Amino acid sequence: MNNKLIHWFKYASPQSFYPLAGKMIPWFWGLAAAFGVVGLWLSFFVAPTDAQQGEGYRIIFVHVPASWMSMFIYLVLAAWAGLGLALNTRLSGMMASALAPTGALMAFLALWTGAFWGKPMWGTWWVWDARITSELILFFLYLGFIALQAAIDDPRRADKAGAILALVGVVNVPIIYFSVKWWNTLHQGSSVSVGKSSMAVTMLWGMLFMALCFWMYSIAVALMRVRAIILEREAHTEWVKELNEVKS
Amino acid sequence: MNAVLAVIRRDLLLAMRRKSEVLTALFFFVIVTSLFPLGIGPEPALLKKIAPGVLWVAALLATMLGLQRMFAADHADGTLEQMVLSPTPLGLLVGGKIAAHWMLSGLPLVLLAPVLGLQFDLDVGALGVLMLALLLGTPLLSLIGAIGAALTLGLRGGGVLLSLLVLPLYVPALIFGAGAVEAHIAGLGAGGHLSLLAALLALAAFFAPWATTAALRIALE
Amino acid sequence: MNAVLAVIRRDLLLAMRRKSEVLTALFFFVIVTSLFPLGIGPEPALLKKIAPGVLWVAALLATMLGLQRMFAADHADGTLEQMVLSPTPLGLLVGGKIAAHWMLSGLPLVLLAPVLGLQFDLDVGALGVLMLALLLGTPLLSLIGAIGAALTLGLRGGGVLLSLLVLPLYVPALIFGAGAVEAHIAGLGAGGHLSLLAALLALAAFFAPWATTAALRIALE
Amino acid sequence: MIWNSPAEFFAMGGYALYVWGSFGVCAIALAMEPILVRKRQNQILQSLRRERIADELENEVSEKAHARESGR
Amino acid sequence: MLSIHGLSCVRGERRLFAGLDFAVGPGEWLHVRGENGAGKTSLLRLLVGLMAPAEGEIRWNGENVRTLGEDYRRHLLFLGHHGAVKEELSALENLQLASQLDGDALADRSALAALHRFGLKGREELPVRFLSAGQKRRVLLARLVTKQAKLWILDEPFTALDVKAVDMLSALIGEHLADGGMAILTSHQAMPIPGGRELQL
Amino acid sequence: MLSIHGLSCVRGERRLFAGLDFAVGPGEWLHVRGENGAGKTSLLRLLVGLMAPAEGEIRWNGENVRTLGEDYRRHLLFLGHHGAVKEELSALENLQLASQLDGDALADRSALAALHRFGLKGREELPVRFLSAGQKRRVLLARLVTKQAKLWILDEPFTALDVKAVDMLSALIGEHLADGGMAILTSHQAMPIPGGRELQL
Ligand code: HEM
Ligand SMILES: Nc1ncnc2c1ncn2[C@@H]1O[C@H](COP(=O)(O)OP(=O)(O)OP(=O)(O)O)[C@@H](O)[C@H]1O
Ligand SMILES: Nc1ncnc2c1ncn2[C@@H]1O[C@H](COP(=O)(O)OP(=O)(O)OP(=O)(O)O)[C@@H](O)[C@H]1O
Ligand SMILES: [Mg+2]
Ligand SMILES: [Mg+2]
Repeated sequence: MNNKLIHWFKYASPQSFYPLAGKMIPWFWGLAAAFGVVGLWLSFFVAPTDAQQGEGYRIIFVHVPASWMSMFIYLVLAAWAGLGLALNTRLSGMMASALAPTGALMAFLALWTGAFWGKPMWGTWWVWDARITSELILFFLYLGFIALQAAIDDPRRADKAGAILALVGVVNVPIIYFSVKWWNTLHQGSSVSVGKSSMAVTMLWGMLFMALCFWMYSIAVALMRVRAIILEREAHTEWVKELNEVKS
Repeated sequence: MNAVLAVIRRDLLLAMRRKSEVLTALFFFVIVTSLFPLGIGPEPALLKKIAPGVLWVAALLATMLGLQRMFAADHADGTLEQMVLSPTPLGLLVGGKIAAHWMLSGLPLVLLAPVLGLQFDLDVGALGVLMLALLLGTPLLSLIGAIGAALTLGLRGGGVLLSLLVLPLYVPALIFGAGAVEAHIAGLGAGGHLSLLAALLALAAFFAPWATTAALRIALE
Repeated sequence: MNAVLAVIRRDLLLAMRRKSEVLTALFFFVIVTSLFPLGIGPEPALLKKIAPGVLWVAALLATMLGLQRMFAADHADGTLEQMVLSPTPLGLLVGGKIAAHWMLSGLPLVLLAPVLGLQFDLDVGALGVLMLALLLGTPLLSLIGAIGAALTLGLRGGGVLLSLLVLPLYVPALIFGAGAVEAHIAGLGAGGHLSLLAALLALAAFFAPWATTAALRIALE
Repeated sequence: MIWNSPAEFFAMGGYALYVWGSFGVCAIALAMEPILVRKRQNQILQSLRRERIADELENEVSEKAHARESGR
Repeated sequence: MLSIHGLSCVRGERRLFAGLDFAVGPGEWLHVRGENGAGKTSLLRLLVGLMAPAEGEIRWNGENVRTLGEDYRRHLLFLGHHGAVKEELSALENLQLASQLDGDALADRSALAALHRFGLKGREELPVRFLSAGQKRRVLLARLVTKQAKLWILDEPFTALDVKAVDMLSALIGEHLADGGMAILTSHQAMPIPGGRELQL
Repeated sequence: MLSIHGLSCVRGERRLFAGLDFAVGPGEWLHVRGENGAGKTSLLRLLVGLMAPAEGEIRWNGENVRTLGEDYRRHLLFLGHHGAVKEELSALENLQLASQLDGDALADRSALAALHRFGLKGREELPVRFLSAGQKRRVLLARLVTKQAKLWILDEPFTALDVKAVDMLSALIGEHLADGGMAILTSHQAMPIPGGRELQL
């Protein structure tokens, strides 16, 4: 094994990752706050009123980042899960379990903000549009992952079972997406497509900054949660007992 | 009475311990209702029309899923024998188990139904009637279901046999329950349907624990 | 190969011995489809419109019912351990079990679907497409379901958890399956849907036994 | 600045419920999540500390017993 | 006092035994013996009322147990082949819930004491699923300490127990008998409990 | 020959044993002893490959069993705490299906012979559900006769058996060893089989 690999494996051990994550968390919080302030400022005070949708369109500044993150986190989760199955590193499973609740939350926020956007724009809280439906199914996939892990009380088993589910899911997500899309367009009915061609540049910037804020937030929270998970699972090891937090 | 509360508490505790169990009856309900639009197509007018039926069928299937486990686990590990041998009358203990089943699989549906109703574009009044109908109907489903669960206990193919026995008995609840919402939407008033549902519930509350007890004793012989 | 056939034969034999089991997946299918007219009302035009969706959702739920028992009994009585320890590769034995599950819960549905379709006033062409779609779709359901069954094995709240895991994964099968019939009715031709269904089936036939085997090994640790 | 008064800002051109309903729930959710995670972390730390104290007590007791043994 | 009069048992088309008569009084115990399939378990299930006898009667203090119902069951403790423990619950919870089923609450203190007595110290909070075969059995047996019953009916109580636990259980049964209790046991091994009669099926 | 090198087992956060070394050659048998929860069952499950060891290696004729896979399992017969019999099927069907799972068909004749040898004459066609605890166990044990395996790994094989059956099984194990077989057994009772070493966990 070459040196780099050893180096990488060192950080893949919970023992060395725990303090490292502790050091990284404040930075990501700082980044999230900074991007958030700029993004909110852009989205409320700089971005102009939309010609068609009035002020209601401003929901886009949380809706789109939440939607993107919900999908992106699932990919990352599956990647960690696959890594865990392949290399049998303990940390990978912990990362996957740490990401799932945040991903589910993002999916929920996408649904919620979408519904709150749909009511004023389309006059209904919900339509069975392709994108919306696949987001709902993605939400279910997250819940399934969380429920499965919660139902297994041996963490090592929970990690592996979760990993298989995540991988099966990641194969299925694109299939689901395209199937739903096709289903929907075949008998097109009521769903209104959003006029987004003339998106102002400031709006784009606002969305971008808010997306970065959500991204940094997700990393920060996931790192916090993974630290808690590490402590829970390694509670009986010597290094945990020797931690400063525990001694004091 | 203490023993009854103990049974309820125990069943709820067991469900919590299996963690997922509490939420999943609910999610089953959500997912099954969401499947229908996928199978049928997204037309809002059509969906609105079939909404009460779909929601009720989904509620019925969701309560039915947990039925098989109502006595099965207790039977397999011998706890049921101990319940029969307990000094508390079996009927009361059975009542406790039915109550616990409803709290786990009926009550959550009542609370979530309005959200799903929104997905089908039902208005506020219809949502209220839907909740009320489910509030009367789901205990009825648990009561009737318990009889079926007891009758099929220990028969290995029980799960599906159970649905075969129980679903026909669920038909009145389905008709009056979905009927109440449809009547309201059609502007006819849901009162009649709801009071029939209430009458059925009273009847079942009286007879079902008794029938269940008898069936359990047979299963154990 | 002998061992695989033995697994299939054994599962079929067990089902016969539990008598009810063979027919009840079928009856569940029949009853669920029959519940809809009761919940929704008797309008023929409306019923015809929702028929493919309702039939497919019912098929999906009917196959799902038997899933939990796919490995559970073998797990509880230690047969699964013996299967892992058998000289035959576990993947093959698992394939046998999936095949048996399909024969018991998928095949009967395929054969009965036309009769139920008649109740919803579908014409002969549509019935043919329905059968073909089910013939391609139900093995897919068994294959995907096996993964879920293996993952939830030994978890006591398994039944409902299983549906939470599996139902979202069933969505493409539902959409293309129901879509094929609807497209045929609308005069668009079902070929596209059916070939997509076949492609999914090939994909699942390749990956599902592998994933199931991995999940089973984890469950037994 | 595109708003003329705070009131106009909060009214959001008549879309107040929807805009603030979305942003508000997002804000609450994103604020609650770290708090809950923090609580989880503190709980496990708490129990670890308690365990440590219990260990120490046990050690003391056995050490005392040992001292008595060897003293005799 | 438990007395049996002309008891017969039929399973399927097989007559397992017929015309059985015996009585067990305070401080006495009965060792039911017989080869595999002789009908020992069936006899015990008849005695506790889980099966109905083909012929004959079972009396508790002279009254038929069918008519006594709860008044009989209150004095009875039956532990069968089955575990009667919930695999997801911990040993402690299992014990407490079992007591609550009988209508009396069991304080943490006495439940823990019973479990420690059965050598389950340090495993009180672990889900029973993780316990070994013998440990599961011990959780079940802890009920002997927590339920105050006059008549113990135990089906192969020594299965899966190690040597120490066997001695412990024998001592416990001895105490119970000394207190005026009664016991009916089955076992294929010789029983290290003084006194007692044998019933060969 | 089965040899074990530095084997450790961790369940939950508990280390059950560590650094275990032993070997079992043709004609030898090992009696695994230890109190309830000592880790006997866990050790056997490690040996057959149902669990992965925390540390150490298990070798069959010098090769790691993980890499051997099927070539190891072919020589192995493991009977655990579980019945591994289907309650709805008859004893005969159970036995035949178990053989088919291993890839070889079993003629009615030899299956019946095995069952009779285990005293199940007249019960071959009865669903196993109706059998007594000991009879169920005998159905399982009949596989010892029908499967040709070099290495027997048996977890408490004498549970629920009556005196006659215990003798019978001991004789059977004796024959197996005389034929150059190997056996690893757990039991809380003394074992009436000559030779053999003890492993105390
Ligand atoms: C519950 C309802 C809704 C859900 C679940 C939902 C979901 C999503 C998802 C998953 C995305 C990202 C997908 C992508 O980038 O391709 C997205 C993007 C977007 N959504 Fe929604 N949405 C909902 C309602 C709405 C409504 C009502 C509107 C506006 C009237 C809307 C406007 C947009 C826009 C403008 C984008 C970004 C466009 C793009 O990047 O392609 N959404 N939504
Ligand atoms: N339906 C039936 N038809 C024929 N025989 C039956 C039927 N049901 C049970 N039996 C027989 O009844 C007997 C039941 O025995 P029981 O379980 O009481 O035995 P036991 O003495 O407890 O044996 P063990 O020592 O093995 O536990 C068995 O011999 C069984 O074969
Ligand atoms: N998750 C866990 N956490 C802590 N301890 C565990 C866990 N899982 C298993 N154990 C312990 O591991 C041991 C498993 O023992 P095993 O079943 O191998 O014992 P055994 O020697 O076969 O006992 P018996 O004689 O009772 O059959 C038990 O002591 C059990 O309490
Ligand atoms: Mg017996
Ligand atoms: Mg053991």
